[in-house]
Amino acid sequence: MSDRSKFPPVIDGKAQFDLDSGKYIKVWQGPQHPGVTGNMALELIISGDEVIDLTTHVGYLHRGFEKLMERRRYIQCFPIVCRICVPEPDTNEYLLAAAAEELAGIEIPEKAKWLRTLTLELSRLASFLMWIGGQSGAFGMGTVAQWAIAQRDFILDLFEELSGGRVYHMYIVPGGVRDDLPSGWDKHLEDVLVKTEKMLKEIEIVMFNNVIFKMRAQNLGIITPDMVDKFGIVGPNARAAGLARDLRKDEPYLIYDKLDFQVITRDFSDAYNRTYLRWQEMWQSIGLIRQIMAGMPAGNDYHYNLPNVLNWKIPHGETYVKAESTRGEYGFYMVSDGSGYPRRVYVRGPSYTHAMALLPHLAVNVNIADMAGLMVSLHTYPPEIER
Amino acid sequence: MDNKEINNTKLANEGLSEQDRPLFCDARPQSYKPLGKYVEKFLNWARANSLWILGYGTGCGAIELRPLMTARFDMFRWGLAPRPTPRQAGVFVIGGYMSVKTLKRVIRSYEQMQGPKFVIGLGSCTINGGMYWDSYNTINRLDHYLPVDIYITGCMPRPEALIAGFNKLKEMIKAGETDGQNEYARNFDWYKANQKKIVKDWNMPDYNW
Amino acid sequence: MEHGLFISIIYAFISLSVATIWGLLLGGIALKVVARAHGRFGPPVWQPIIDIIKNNARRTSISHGIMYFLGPVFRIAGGMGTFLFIPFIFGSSVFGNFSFAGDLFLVMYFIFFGQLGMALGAGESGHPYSAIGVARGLSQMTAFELPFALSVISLVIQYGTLNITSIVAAQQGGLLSWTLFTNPLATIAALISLQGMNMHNPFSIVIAPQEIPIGPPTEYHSNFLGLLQTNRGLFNIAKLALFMNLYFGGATNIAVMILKTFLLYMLTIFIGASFPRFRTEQSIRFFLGVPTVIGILAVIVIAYL
Amino acid sequence: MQEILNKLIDRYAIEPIQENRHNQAFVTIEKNRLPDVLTWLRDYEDYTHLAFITAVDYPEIEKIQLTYMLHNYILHTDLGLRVLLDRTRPEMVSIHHLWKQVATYQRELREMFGIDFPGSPGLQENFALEGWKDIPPMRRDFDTKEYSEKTYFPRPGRQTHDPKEYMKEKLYPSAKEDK
Repeated sequence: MSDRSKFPPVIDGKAQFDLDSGKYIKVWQGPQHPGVTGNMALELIISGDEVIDLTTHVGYLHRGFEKLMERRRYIQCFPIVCRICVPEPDTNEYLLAAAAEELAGIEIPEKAKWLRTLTLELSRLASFLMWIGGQSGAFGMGTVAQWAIAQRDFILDLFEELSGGRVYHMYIVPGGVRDDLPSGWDKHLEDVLVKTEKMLKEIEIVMFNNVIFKMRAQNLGIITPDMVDKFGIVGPNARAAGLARDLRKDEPYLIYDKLDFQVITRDFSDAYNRTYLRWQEMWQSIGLIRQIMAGMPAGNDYHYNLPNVLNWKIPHGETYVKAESTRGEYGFYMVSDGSGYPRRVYVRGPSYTHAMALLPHLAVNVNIADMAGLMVSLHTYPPEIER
Repeated sequence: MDNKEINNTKLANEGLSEQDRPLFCDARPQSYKPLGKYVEKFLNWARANSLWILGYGTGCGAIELRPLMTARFDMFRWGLAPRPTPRQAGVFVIGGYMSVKTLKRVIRSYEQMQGPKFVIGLGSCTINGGMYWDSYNTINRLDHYLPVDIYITGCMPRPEALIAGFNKLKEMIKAGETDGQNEYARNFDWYKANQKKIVKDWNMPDYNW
Repeated sequence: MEHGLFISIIYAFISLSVATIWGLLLGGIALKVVARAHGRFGPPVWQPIIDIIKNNARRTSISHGIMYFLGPVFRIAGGMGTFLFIPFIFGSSVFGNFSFAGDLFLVMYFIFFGQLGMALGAGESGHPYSAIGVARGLSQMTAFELPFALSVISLVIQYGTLNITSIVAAQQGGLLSWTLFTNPLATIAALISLQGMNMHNPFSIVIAPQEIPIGPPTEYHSNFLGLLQTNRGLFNIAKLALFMNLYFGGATNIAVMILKTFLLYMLTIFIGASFPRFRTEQSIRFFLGVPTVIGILAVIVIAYL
Repeated sequence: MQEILNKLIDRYAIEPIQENRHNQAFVTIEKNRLPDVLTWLRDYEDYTHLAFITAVDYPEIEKIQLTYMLHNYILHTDLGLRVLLDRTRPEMVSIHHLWKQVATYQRELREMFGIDFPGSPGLQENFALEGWKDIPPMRRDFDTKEYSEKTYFPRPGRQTHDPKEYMKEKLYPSAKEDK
């Protein structure tokens, strides 16, 4: 728990410290810093080894997506939205499609829903693998990072076979998905899942049973349940604090109401438990993918025939759609004014509050050596903060 | 861009405050002459076989550098290695689109790198803006701000494309065709004018420190 | 040493070169081994040597003052000093180096010396990460010196000498006369502190690239970095030779030396590849705990039993 | 959902209401009543989660619309509160005391739309842009293409097609030949 009693007071959101007194050093972590995920900067004021104040600086990746979408037709928005979040692009594609479909009143075919869920879960698995690489790397465990990111590459291979793109898939389009599963894909998928399971078991041995990892990660960055609403914390960070909040269960979208799974919670949200919870969610994801493949409907009705998309006008309306990404509630707020271009698309990234409000709060009293680990354990991802 | 004679006037460092100005370097970058023919050839061979990449993921291109480091593609085989500090790194991989805020840091990092240094523009966004050609916050052409040795096209370029790019860069280094640092020194005023045109609050020294 | 000064200098030079090149190759092998643990092929074993050539050929335009330049010089002086007073190969005139009656103390001082010089140089570079790295490095060093010093005291009591050559000579009676078997407690304490001395995981907080990129040498580049890297090869081999001499019976020919240093180094590499890293205060607490107790026990057992 | 809307109508006499789905609704609220309504919703009606704050620009009616999206974790319902501000000098009451993340949202809105939130901490700091001198970029009358062409040295050779005509030409080349 952060204890500011021996530090300078905070007035108007700013800690009052005197750098000339020689008691404090200002250290920048980032933007050119290998421990920071993505391109963001942490401005740290440290006293000895202890962080006394942190300011998050973002905007290094600001591309003005929301402005760009205002001058693109709906169908032209699709290639750019997936670039908002690089490790997990499919959530963006799905949400833009879902928002446009809701406003246009389109009901997509059943098979398309299954295929969309499949890609969402696969990309969740890939994103978590990327993240566990960062988490172990932040504590100096390069071996696990190498294993996990190498394993993620096989999932990217599956995506490539499915959609033609390794990182950006552009597979989910309005009205459904682009194509059916290629033949033999299910076998490749099963191979990759088996390999991933094997690796996850090894990660448990190397990481969660390791006494040094426990020493570093336990009691680091504790999120108490009463903080969750105050800071707007969502996703695994909130679930580790014991709150069973998962949009897949609470407000089932696509076919999540037909799948059998339980919301995973832990009772104490520190870095160790958050890591463990995400590791469990990887297993859950693998189970869900298996369920989806088993229940995949036959036939090739995977796309609703849209009107001419180059002149596709969506009626006047306003909606907010959301989905559970690896980091929590990811949402698209779309306002349409009846023309062929969206009036406003707002992207609600879960990292926004985690990085901008929660991280400065948790960082106080933390050893500077643990900063990278703390930041990664919140799973912040800068491009969705500044879009 | 004409190759003018290098003028040795001091830099103004106008972005800095009065009392900070004496603390910073006001010398211009210098272009270097190669050493003797065979010595330079040997050194170029060593440079080509030990490329240290600056660990600065400036954009989404950084995500394909991670697989490049791991088992599947293993860039270490070619002597490529990531390096966390700009002083020790020799290759700057610009990972895709660059916002104005990042460009400012990229210029600082580039100027802190010690020569010979090479710049790889990764992705279409560095060539003509790519997907974000009409965005108000991303630059369109990287070569107006930094001397680029090699471009790798694509969005995203695959790791194989990156490896091909690095191998091409190696060939160029061995042949002595990478002259980015000298070009930057020769056309310093032109580059600075372009940089200052878009970086509005220039509160840093003009070159290095 | 029987021969004249000139010959001694030439021999020392040969010995230094061989040790440096073997040390750098050992570093390359270590990169390969770690890469195999990661599932990769890894760089070629001579990669460190290419890196050094390249680094020495790079240009520099930076100055942070005189101490900044002297830092790497002190570091390599420490490495050379450590090495030159350790008999590299027992009984060899070329690789015997300048062993004399009290060299064990001098070697232990030299292990400290390089780090202190580096700390001064890195401190003058003015980079906050350098300063943090130096603080971490020095505090961790004082911690791992304690079990090592206790272990050495135990050896000194056991063999009744401060001369490394005499200690090696006392271990020549076959496998069971090695310190490893005659004084296992001292060996264990020293091996734990070797992990810290080599700054491999879990004691790599000093150069942790994810936290403070990359610690003290943040500002060092081109020739300075080349010197530091050369020293890394040399200093590594010096430490390994010291441990080989003190605990594993020394080496009577070059093949045994290569085998023993290789195995000793691989031990630290394997531990390093499979652990995360301690925080500074955690690693200090660790060294002052079990390894120190083992060291004290080693002294007590040797002195009173 | 209907229950809370009825309560809102009773307490605050709010009109109009737009109900999207069974669990999502948008209501329009007067500017000065917003902190009151938000506090009541948060403390008594379990709308504890503030998903986001954002703005929509309507230059044709000279208004900027602010949207506050609340979520109820017990009923799983979304409630969007809309506030219409004057476009020439947009100013809104700051609610940074209600949720910790609000200060950042307000900082972003100040930068992107030029909306002022008096009293919000750190409001004048940069969020994503640095040294921005033009009109706030997310306003509808800011033309990003023109700005980009003016500022960033576009590489010559870019062609722009009307998508409709171009695709017709690409897909049915014979139709053109017939003409």
